[in-house]
Amino acid sequence: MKAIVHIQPRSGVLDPQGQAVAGALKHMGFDEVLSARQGKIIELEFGDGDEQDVRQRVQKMCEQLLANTVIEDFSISIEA
Amino acid sequence: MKAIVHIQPRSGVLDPQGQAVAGALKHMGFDEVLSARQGKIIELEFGDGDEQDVRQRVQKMCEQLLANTVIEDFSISIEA
Amino acid sequence: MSAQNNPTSFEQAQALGLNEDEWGVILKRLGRAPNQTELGIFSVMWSEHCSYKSSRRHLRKLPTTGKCVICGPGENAGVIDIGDGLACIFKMESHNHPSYIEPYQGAATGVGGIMRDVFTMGARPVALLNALRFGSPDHPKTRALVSGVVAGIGGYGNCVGVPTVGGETNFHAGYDGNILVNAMCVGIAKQDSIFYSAAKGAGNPVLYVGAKTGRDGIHGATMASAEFDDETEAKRPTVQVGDPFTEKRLIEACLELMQTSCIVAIQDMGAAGLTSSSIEMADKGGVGIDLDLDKVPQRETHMTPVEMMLSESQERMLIVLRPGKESEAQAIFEHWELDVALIGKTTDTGHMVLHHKGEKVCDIPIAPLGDDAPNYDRPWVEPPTLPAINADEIASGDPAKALITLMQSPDMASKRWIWEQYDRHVMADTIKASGGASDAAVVRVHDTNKALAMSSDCTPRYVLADPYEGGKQAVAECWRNLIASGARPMAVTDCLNFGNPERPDIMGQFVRAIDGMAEACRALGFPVVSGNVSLYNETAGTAIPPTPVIGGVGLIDNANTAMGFGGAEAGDALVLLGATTGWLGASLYLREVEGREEGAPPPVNLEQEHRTGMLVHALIHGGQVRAVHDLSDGGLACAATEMAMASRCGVHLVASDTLLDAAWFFGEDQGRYLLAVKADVVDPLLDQAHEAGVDAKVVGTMKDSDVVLGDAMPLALDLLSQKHENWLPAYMEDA
Amino acid sequence: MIVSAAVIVFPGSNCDRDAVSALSKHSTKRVHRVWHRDTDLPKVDLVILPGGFSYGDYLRSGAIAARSPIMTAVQSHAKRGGLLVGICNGFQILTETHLLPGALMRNAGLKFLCKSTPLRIENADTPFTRAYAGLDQTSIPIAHHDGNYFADEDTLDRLEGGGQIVFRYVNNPNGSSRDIAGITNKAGNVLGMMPHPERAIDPLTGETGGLAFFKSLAGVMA
Ligand SMILES: Nc1ncnc2c1ncn2[C@@H]1O[C@H](COP(=O)(O)OP(=O)(O)O)[C@@H](O)[C@H]1O
Ligand SMILES: [Mg+2]
Repeated sequence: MKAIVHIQPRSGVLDPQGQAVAGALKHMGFDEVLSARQGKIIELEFGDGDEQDVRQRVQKMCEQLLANTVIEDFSISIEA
Repeated sequence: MKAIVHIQPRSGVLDPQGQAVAGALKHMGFDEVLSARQGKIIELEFGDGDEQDVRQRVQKMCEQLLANTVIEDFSISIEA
Repeated sequence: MSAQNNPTSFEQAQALGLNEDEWGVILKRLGRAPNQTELGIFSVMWSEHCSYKSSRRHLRKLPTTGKCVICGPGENAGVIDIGDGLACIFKMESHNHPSYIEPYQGAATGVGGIMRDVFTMGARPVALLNALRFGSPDHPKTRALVSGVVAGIGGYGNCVGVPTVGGETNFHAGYDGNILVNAMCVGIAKQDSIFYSAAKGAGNPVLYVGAKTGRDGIHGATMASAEFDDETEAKRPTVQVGDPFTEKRLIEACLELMQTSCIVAIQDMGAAGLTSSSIEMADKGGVGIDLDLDKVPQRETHMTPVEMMLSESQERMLIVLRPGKESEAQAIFEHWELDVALIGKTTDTGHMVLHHKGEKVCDIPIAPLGDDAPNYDRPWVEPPTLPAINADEIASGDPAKALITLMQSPDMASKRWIWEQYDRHVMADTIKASGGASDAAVVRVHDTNKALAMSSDCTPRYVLADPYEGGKQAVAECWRNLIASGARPMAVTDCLNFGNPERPDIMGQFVRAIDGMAEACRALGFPVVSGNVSLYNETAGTAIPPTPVIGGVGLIDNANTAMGFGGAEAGDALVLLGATTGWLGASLYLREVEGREEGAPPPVNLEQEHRTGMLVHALIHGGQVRAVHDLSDGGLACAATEMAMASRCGVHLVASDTLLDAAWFFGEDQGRYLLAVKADVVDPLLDQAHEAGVDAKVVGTMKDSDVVLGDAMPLALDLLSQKHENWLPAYMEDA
Repeated sequence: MIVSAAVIVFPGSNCDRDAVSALSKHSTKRVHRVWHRDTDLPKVDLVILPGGFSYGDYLRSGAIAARSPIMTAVQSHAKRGGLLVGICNGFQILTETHLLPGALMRNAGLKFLCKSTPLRIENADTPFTRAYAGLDQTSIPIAHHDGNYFADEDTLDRLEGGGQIVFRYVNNPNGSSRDIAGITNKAGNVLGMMPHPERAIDPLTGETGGLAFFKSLAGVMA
């Protein structure tokens, strides 16, 4: 089983990386891009297990380590 | 329209970040995690447009800027 | 028996870069055709990168001994005596090809690799330098390469916590398809705990430590020995990714282990990874080695023996232990959370034997790998002699305008954008680093009052114009930079970057540059203790300008006497030491102002060089000078301007009564220094110079806030600084 | 005045030696180094979380170190009112531990920056800064990639109101909110700062703006 954690700068928090990406794309002629945000993806591999259990544990991992909730939001998805 | 680009270390390429995350989770008692990989996610906002066109342009952006194809793989998904 | 034990063919060997003669030697020595693993091992060990087959006989010409030398070339790095029971261990290495393919990781792993060469001998790395050559600023790839390389060097060194204190950066179209990334590391060890790589004695356990082995950079060593073609970029071998966090732990763990009595021999896994480290250790120790590849920590599944043996995964070391010390050693690496495994032992067979999944997959005699390694006397031709440029022919335009042009030219402009990305002060011993108004970086020897000075130098346009004089000049300039910082020059390392040695003209550049280096090193008492050769730096038949980079180290007995060029004060007189003929051939002025890359480069008179240097050293330590700067690119006017900017005080230079403005202000005659001294010591100083047989004259004064060249329009120092500072950030930010 | 101090060593710390030697030269001879896997702190008056790249700064700078075993003891030390300082990576660890509010994000210019930075001394009435009293400004070098201080407006107002902003950049190099270079907690016993005072104590190696920091700890008044 695999959990995919998607971590993003919270809205309202400055995202210098995203801004830089948008700026660079504009400069390269991709001016249809209105804005960009950059986040992180963490993929965690598990052995077999119950989806609900895994989700709960990953929720804990996010709160305790993977995301900094002062500046980041996270979401979790599970793949079999 | 929104494009989501998911960028990951190519398989076989060392991923020190993922390793550090896996190690830290183990130390914190989450020892069911077998391994971790860390990647990037970039969300691009567009105005209205044709999905196929947008996808093609984003493909180009990935090749030219967003991903470093020497060490990274990317995938694109489009949301209306 | 699995397929990997089947005999290979000559075609397979050829595909790995071996030629017919080399194949013949293998057949003879083995009495059979090698299997896949064995062939892989021969091919990397006999690659240019590992065997130095084109360069070995010429490198022998370099002087490698001297009073201060504890260990010259042949080990992982050179070792010199810096007194009080301490040694300085240093080396420079190239990571050119990987940095072109993946600038960030290529440069980062270059820094990691050179640090391992230094700490593997027992030294704590204390300083890093980097010598960079990029293509023309107008080339579409240059900007991204600069940005990636600089970020990679910083990313690695900053994280490990070793200050990057100096370097050099040039731009020239000759590097468009082949950038140069040379990194130098300087470390300090106790003389009584220096570690070598000879694995003497059979029956000793072999310990693998560091990161796991993956399929990284397989055939990196053979890649570094082949020319690029347009397809190379498409091939994209698995690029090594650096992990400075692991390197940092590896340094601490190895230095800790070195305080025990566990180690017989130790060696980092560099190019050709496990193969070259195990074979070199066994060969030097005169023993055989048996390895069980199943014990090697692996990052990926289904790795074949040849993949494991050729992998260039980073941050790994091989250690031969005294028997019985296994658990003591392992405990240290476990503490630092590093992978560690006993993977074999030394034997008395003289063979390298490898086992994998119950099969013997390699059995080759070790000595022939070294003894029979190809050693070519490649044909070479004497490089053509270029005519000297008659300075009188060159129209002297407005020197003020020329000064502005030069100060903001890519090679001359401030490299602040680069070095502000480097942690220059971690370890809290940096006295002078990039931007510190000194010709050499100066780093205090921790907990003492001594300091090491270090500098890396080469002027490729001189070497291209005349490899012999250019080779001499690179050594002399490095020596001069150390002298100007108040140091006693001790010894050098080098990194010889050239094109394809199979071309006689390129081989001619190589041979003659070494001749020049050797002569200068001898004359200046500046032995070569380590170095690296990087050949095949060419794309589609076009070679880079020959670039033999010299990395020098000097000693300052009292750190408080370190000299720089930022201490001049208003009212000081400027004294020029050394003779000026107004040499404009191959000068920066000729290239940047006149648009001509022509002429013979300035010759170096080594005897005069030495005499002038000794005088400068004596004057600095006699406390008579406030600022010293050597004259290099851009000659007198540029050196004086740099001194003025660093001292925050204007400078007025007089015109010459014999030479035209261009020749006098911008000529690049060698062996010269500019000294700022209090007005009342000028006369005794001129007398002292006269006695020493060194040309000396007063050429100007420090005053107000303008730079004035003879009768030309005064230039505001602020304006010059601004132009000098702005070029690189403006270029980089114009993304 | 402190009598004894501990410097915590994480894997990847690289200013621990510099902190130890600055402390022992200018603050107190009794300095312990404590490994991050230890669970007990020796009884000390001051704990320093030094600069560096703990765990390679992977995931987020300071994030993994903040979950090290020793941090439980460090937190109780702070709760008891013991002095606690995080320098650079140490500051990042303190925000990750929530001993200090806010977060340190990537520099606005996205590049690592190593340079001397003039600082305004905003509060010289702390155990860490009393030897700066009477000075408006000092100068201490920075060397970081993630020094861009962020906190929401309420938090920033509270910091401002409570005299918790100790140092501000004169020329903001990294995009920090309100030019913040160093802050304390509400109780005033925990300090985080991005500049490196341990690198600014010797005229031979550069500037000396950090000397007053170590003198303050030694109990010297301006
Ligand atoms: N790649 C680099 N890394 C670090 N410092 C650099 C680099 N390139 C240039 N510098 C610094 O810029 C200054 C000027 O360099 P350079 O003109 O090559 O000096 P010199 O002519 O005295 O040898 C020096 O302080 C040097 O250390
Ligand atoms: Mg120069």
